[in-house]
Amino acid sequence: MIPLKINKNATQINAEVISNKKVGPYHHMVFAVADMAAHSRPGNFVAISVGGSQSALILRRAFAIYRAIDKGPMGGSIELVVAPHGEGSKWLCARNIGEFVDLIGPLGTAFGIPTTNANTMLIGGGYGSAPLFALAELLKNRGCRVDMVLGASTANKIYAPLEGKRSVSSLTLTTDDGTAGIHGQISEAIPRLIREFGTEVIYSCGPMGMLSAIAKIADEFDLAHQCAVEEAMACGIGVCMTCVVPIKHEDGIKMVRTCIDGPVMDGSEIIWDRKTVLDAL
Amino acid sequence: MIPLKINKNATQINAEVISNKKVGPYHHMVFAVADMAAHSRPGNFVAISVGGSQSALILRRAFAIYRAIDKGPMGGSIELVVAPHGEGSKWLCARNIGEFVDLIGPLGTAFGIPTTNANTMLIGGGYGSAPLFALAELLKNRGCRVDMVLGASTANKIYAPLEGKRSVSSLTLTTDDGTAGIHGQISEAIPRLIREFGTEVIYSCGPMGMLSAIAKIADEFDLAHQCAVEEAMACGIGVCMTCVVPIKHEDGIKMVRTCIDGPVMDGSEIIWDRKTVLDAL
Amino acid sequence: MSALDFSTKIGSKRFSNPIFTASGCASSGQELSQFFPLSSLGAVVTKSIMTKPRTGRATPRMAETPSGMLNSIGLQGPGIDTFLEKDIPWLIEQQAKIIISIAGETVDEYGVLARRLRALSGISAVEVNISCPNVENRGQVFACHPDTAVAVIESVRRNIGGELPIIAKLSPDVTDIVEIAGAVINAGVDGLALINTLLGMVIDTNSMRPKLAGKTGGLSGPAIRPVAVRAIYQVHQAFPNTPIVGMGGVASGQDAFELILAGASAVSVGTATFGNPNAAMQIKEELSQLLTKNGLNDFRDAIGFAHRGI
Amino acid sequence: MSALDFSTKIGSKRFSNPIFTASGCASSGQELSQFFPLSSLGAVVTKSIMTKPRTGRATPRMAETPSGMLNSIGLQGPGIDTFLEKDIPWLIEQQAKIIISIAGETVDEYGVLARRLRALSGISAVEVNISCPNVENRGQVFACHPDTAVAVIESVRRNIGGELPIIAKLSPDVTDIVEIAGAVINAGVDGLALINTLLGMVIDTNSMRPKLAGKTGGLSGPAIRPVAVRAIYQVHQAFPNTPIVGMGGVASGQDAFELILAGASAVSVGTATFGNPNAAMQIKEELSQLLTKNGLNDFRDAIGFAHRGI
Ligand SMILES: Cc1cc2nc3c(=O)[nH]c(=O)nc-3n(C[C@H](O)[C@H](O)[C@H](O)COP(=O)(O)OP(=O)(O)OC[C@H]3O[C@@H](n4cnc5c(N)ncnc54)[C@H](O)[C@@H]3O)c2cc1C
Ligand SMILES: Cc1cc2nc3c(=O)[nH]c(=O)nc-3n(C[C@H](O)[C@H](O)[C@H](O)COP(=O)(O)OP(=O)(O)OC[C@H]3O[C@@H](n4cnc5c(N)ncnc54)[C@H](O)[C@@H]3O)c2cc1C
Ligand SMILES: Cc1cc2nc3c(=O)[nH]c(=O)nc-3n(C[C@H](O)[C@H](O)[C@H](O)COP(=O)(O)O)c2cc1C
Ligand SMILES: Cc1cc2nc3c(=O)[nH]c(=O)nc-3n(C[C@H](O)[C@H](O)[C@H](O)COP(=O)(O)O)c2cc1C
Ligand code: FES
Ligand code: FES
Repeated sequence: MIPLKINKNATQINAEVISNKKVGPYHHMVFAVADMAAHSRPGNFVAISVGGSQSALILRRAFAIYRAIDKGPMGGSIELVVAPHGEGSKWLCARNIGEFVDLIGPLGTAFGIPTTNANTMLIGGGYGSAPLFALAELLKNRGCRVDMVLGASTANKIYAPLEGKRSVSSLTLTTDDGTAGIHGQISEAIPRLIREFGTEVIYSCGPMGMLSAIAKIADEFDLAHQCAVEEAMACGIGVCMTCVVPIKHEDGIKMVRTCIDGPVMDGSEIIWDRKTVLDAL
Repeated sequence: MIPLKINKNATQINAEVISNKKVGPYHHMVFAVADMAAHSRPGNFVAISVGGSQSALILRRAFAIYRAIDKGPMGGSIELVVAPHGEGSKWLCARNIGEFVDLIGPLGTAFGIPTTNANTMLIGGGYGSAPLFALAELLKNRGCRVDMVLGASTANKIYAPLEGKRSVSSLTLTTDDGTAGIHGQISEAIPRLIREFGTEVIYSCGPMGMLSAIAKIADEFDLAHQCAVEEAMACGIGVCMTCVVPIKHEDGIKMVRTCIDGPVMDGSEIIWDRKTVLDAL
Repeated sequence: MSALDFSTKIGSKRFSNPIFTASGCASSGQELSQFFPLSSLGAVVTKSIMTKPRTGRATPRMAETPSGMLNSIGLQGPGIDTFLEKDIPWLIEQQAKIIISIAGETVDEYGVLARRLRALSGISAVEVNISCPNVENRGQVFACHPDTAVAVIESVRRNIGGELPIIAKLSPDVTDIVEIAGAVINAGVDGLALINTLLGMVIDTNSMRPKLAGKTGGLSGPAIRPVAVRAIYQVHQAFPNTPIVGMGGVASGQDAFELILAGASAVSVGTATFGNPNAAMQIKEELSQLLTKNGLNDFRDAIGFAHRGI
Repeated sequence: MSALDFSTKIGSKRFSNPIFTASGCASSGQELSQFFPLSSLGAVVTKSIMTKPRTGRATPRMAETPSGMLNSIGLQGPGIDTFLEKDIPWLIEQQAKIIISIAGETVDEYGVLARRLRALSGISAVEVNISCPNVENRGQVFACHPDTAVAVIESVRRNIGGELPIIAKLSPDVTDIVEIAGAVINAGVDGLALINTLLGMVIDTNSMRPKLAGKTGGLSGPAIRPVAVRAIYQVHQAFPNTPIVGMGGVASGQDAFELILAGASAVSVGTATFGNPNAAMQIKEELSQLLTKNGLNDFRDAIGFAHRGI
C-alpha cells in the first residue's frame, strides 16, 4: 500500500505582499504566490513565518485562504483576512507592499462539495468567514443554494466584503451585542434558519465554541456538517502532533492532526465535549 | 562620602531616525534626541535596543557618538557611524527615516582635554574614527595641534568625511592592503609620525589589538594616551560587570567597567597582555 | 580545495552526512518527503514508539515561548506493530537511513521493543528514549538516575542482540549528566543522544492556569541551545570516544557546527523543522560550507575541535 | 474598583511591592538610581558578596544567546568590609529596602558572612546564593546536593541570629529541585529564591573555541522563563507556605504575573534590566494593572493562583 502523499502540492516560497488594506478590525492582504494559487481549494490554509530573521517567535502562523486567484495581473495570488491579535499577526499586518514573507501552502484539507445540488448553509464566526466566500462561489457554480450566516461579538468584527456576497442566496448577520443583524450568539439563530431554508449541508468556520454548538444542531437535524477547526499549530505540516482534535474511534478516542486531516473535518466525528476526552485519556 | 552619581545625565528616550545614509561600508545615521545632545561629550556613547519588540536579541548595542548637535533644525541630534556587522547592527542600519529606536545616552567617560596647548595625535581604526572628529574640533578650538591618523584593512573602510577633516592639521591614512595611504598596519606608521609632529598626547579608538599596539608605543615615547576601548557590553550602564578591562592595581589586577569608567581610559593603566591577566587570576 | 568527506559513524554504522531529524519532530517521515528526499538526510530518527498504540495527551499540547516552545504530546503513536508494518517499509522504500527511537513505561517494555527490532533489516541504529516516566517508580524519569537508566539499557542490550548500535538519549534535567552518561556507557551503549527537552511550564495569564493540558511540557528550540552545547561539551570531555548525536535548538549550519565543535558526531534537527520544513537541508548545506571554509575537509576533524588547543 | 494592596511578606518582613532586583543584575544600586528612585522597588537584592575582594574572571564574560545570555563574572566584588562600609549606608540613605546576597567557597565562609550581618540594622533579609562551587568538594555547587545545601544554611542560621529572614537561592540544574527545597526548608529558611541561571556554553564558530573565558556560563533571560515557572510551580505545590522570590526571564508585567500565579510571593528582575534600565518600574506598573484588571485587589490572592481550581 503506497499512502497518498501528505502535503501534496505544498511548497515553501518567498511571497511578495502586493496589497494590505485595513477592513474594519482586520487586514485584507494579498500575496503573489505564482503556481500555489492554482492548487489552492477553499478550506486550505497557508503557514507564514513571522517576526523576521532575529525573531523570538519561532513558529509559523496559520491563515485560512480567503481567495486564490490563479492568473491575475501579478500571476497567481492568495488573499488572507488577518486579525491583528498577538505579536505574530500584528507583525504580519504591519508588512508593507513590496516586502516578502516566507509562506508555505496550500496546506490541509478542503471543503467537500456535494455531488448533487443541495441547500447549503455556510456559517462563519469573526474572521472565520474568510474561507467561506470562495466556497460559496464554488457551491453556487455547482448549482447549490447557498445561505450564509455570519456572526461576531460586534458589528465591525463581521467580515463580509461586497464582492464576497455575490454568490449567496441569502445573508444573515448576528452579533452578540446586537449592533448588527440578529441580537445573540450565532448558534441561537441557526435552528430557525435551517428550517426556513431547508438546509441539507452545513459548512462552518470560526471559534471552537461556535463549531461545537453547530455540531450539536447539525446532529439534532441530522445534517452533514463540515467544519474548519482552529487548533494551535506548531508546524502546520503534520510533523509535530500538537494540533490534534479527538475523534470517535472504535477503541475510544483517536487524536487526529488538524493540519493534515483538517482543518476541514466532519463535525459529527469530532468529540466536542472536553470532559469526555479527559475521562477517556 | 557621597559618590558622584553614575550615569549622570543619561536618559532613555524614543529617538526618531532623521537621516540614514550609506557611506562606504558604513551607515551614517542621525537621531533626534532633544536635550541629550547638549550633554554629550566626545568619547561618550549611546546604547540602542535592536530587533524590535519580538526580537530574540535582548541586549542593547553600544555606538560611539560621532557628533552631537545641540540646537539643529530638529532640536538636539546625535549622529552615529554604524558598521552593518551582525544581526543587531544590520537591523539598525535598516531603519528608515521616521522610525523610532529606544536609545539611552549619553553614557560612559569622555576624552579628557589638555589644560594647555599640546600637540595631539588622534588615531582611529575603522569606524573607530567616529568619535575623533568631534574631539578634533574641541581640541582645535582649545588651540591644540591635531594630527589625525586613520587606518583600516582597506581603503573604503576608512571613515573620514570631508566636514570632519576641517579641524585637523594633518591627516594620514594607512591601509593593511595598501589601497590608500601608507601600506601596513596603523601602528607601524605611528612612531615616525610622533617624531615628525612632536606629538605630546595620543587619543585612540579602534579594535583592541590596535589600541594595545599604540599603548606600547605611547609607553616607549612616554606620552599620555587616552584610548576608547570596545569590550562586549551587556547593559552599558554599569550593572552587569561583563564589560571589564584589567587595570594595574596595588594588589595586582582590578577589573573596571568600560561602560562607566570607560570607554575612554588611560592607556597606560590597562593591562594589555592577556597572559599576564590569566596568570594573575 | 579538496572534496569534503561528510560521512560520520556511530558504532559500526556509517552515515553519509551528520544531519539527522530529531525524534518526534519528523513524525514518520512522509510529511517531510514533499519538501526533500529523505535519503538526503544522514538519518531519519523516528518518533519514539511504544509497544501499544497511544492516544497521547489532551490539547493544548504546545505553547510558544521566547525562542522556544513547550510540547506535551504524551508519546502519541500507533504502537510497534503498525509502525513496523507500515512506516518502516515505507522509509526503506525511500532509501532513508533509519534510526528507530523506542520508549517504554517499564524496563520490560523497552526489552519487548528491543526484541521486536532484533534482526530487523534496513535499520541503522536504535535510539533509546529514556526520558520517560517510569510507572513502576512514582513516575520518575528513567534518565534521571544512573540505576534506572542502566536497567533500561541492559534490558535493550540483552534483547536486541546483534550489531545494531544502541544510542541512549539523555535528559538535561539532572544534577550531573556526565555521571548518567558514564553509567550507560558502562552498560554498553554505542552512542549518546544529547539533549532531550528541558522540563518547563507556561501559565496562561488570561485563564490563570497552566497553558498545557499536561501542565508541564518539554522545552525545545534555540532557547535551550547553550544548555545542549554545555552538555555535549562536558560529556565529550569525559568520554571522547563515545559518539554523540547532538540536538537542541539547532536552526542553522552555524548552530550545528557549534554542537559539533563541542563534541557531536551528528546533529539532529528538531523544532527548527516546525518553523521551516526545509531546515535540515539548509543546515546540511550551510554546515558543509562552514567546514570547507574552515579547511575541515574531513568532517571527523571537526568533532570536538573546541576541546583541542589552537 | 478598590485600591490594590500591593504589599508582600517574606518571613517577618513586609515589602511595599513584590518587584525586586535580581542579585548581580543591579550592581550596588547606584547605577540604576539615575533612572528611578530605588525606594520604589520592593527591595534591592545586592550582588552576591564574599568575604574578600574578588577580581572575578577574565573576559569575555558574556555571550548573547537566543532570547537569553550567558554570563561568567566570577563573583567580582569589593568584599564584605568595603561593601558594608560604602554600599549599604548609601542604599539606606536612598531609603531602599535591602536584601543582601552572600556567597562563599566554603561552609565556613557563609558563616563568617552571616556573622557580619548579625544585628546589622537597615536590612530586610539575607539571600544565600548557594549556587557557588564548593572548593572543599571538587568544586561541586552547594545547591546541587541536599546535604551541602543544608550545611550552608545551618551555618548561616547559627551565625546570623535574630529575626532576619533567610532566603536560600536554588539552582535549577538539579534532578529534583523539590528535594533540595525541602531540605533547606527543614534547615530553617524563611523563603526560597528560584531560579539561579542554568549552566550553558556558547562556542564561537570563528575561533572554534568556547566564547567565554570561563568556558561555561550562566544562562538567563526570557529563554529560561518556562524553566523558572516550572520550578516555582513544583516547589510551591510541595511547600505552599514557604514564600518564593521568583526570577528567570521576567521582562514584562505579564511575565511577573506568570511567576506569581505559579507561586512566587515576589519577583526579581535580572537580565531585563540590561536591555532596559527602567524594566523593574515598567514591570511593577504593568503588574499592578494586570492584578487590578483581574480583580485581584489583594496581591496575596494572586500568589499560586494557578494551583487552585477555577
Ligand atoms: C487553520 C487555521 C486557520 C487560521 N486562519 C486565520 C485567519 O484566516 N485569520 C486570522 O487572523 N487568524 C487565523 N488563524 C489564527 C492564527 O494562526 C494565529 O493564531 C493568530 O493570528 C494569533 O497569532 P499571534 O501570533 O498574533 O498571537 P499570539 O497569541 O502572540 O500567538 C499565538 C500563538 O499561540 C498559538 N495558538 C494558541 N491558540 C491558538 C489557536 N486557537 N489557533 C491558532 N493558534 C493558536 C499560535 O500557534 C502561536 O504560537 C488560523 C489558525 C489556524 C490554525
Ligand atoms: C563603547 C562601544 C562603542 C562602539 N561604537 C561603535 C560604532 O561607533 N560603530 C559601530 O558600528 N559599532 C560600534 N560598537 C560595536 C557595536 O556595539 C556592536 O557590537 C556591533 O555593531 C556588532 O553588533 P551586532 O549585533 O551587529 O553583531 P553580533 O555579532 O550579532 O552581536 C554582537 C554581540 O556580541 C557582543 N559583542 C561581542 N564582542 C563585542 C565587541 N568587541 N564589541 C562590542 N560588542 C561585542 C555584543 O554586545 C552583542 O551582544 C561599539 C561597541 C562599544 C562597546
Ligand atoms: C513536538 C516534539 C516532540 C518530541 N518527541 C520526542 C520523542 O518522541 N522522543 C524523543 O526522544 N524526543 C522527542 N522530542 C525531543 C527532540 O527529539 C529533541 O531532543 C528536542 O526537541 C531538542 O531539539 P530541538 O531543540 O532541535 O527540538 C520531541 C520534541 C518536540 C518539540
Ligand atoms: C550578569 C549576571 C550576574 C549575576 N550575578 C549573580 C550573583 O552574584 N548572585 C546570584 O545569586 N545570582 C546572580 N545572577 C543570577 C540572577 O540573579 C538571576 O537568578 C538569573 O539571572 C535569572 O533571572 P533573569 O533571567 O531575570 O536574569 C546573575 C545573573 C546575571 C545575568
Ligand atoms: S501542526 Fe504540527 S502536526 Fe499539525
Ligand atoms: S556593560 Fe554592564 S557593567 Fe558595563
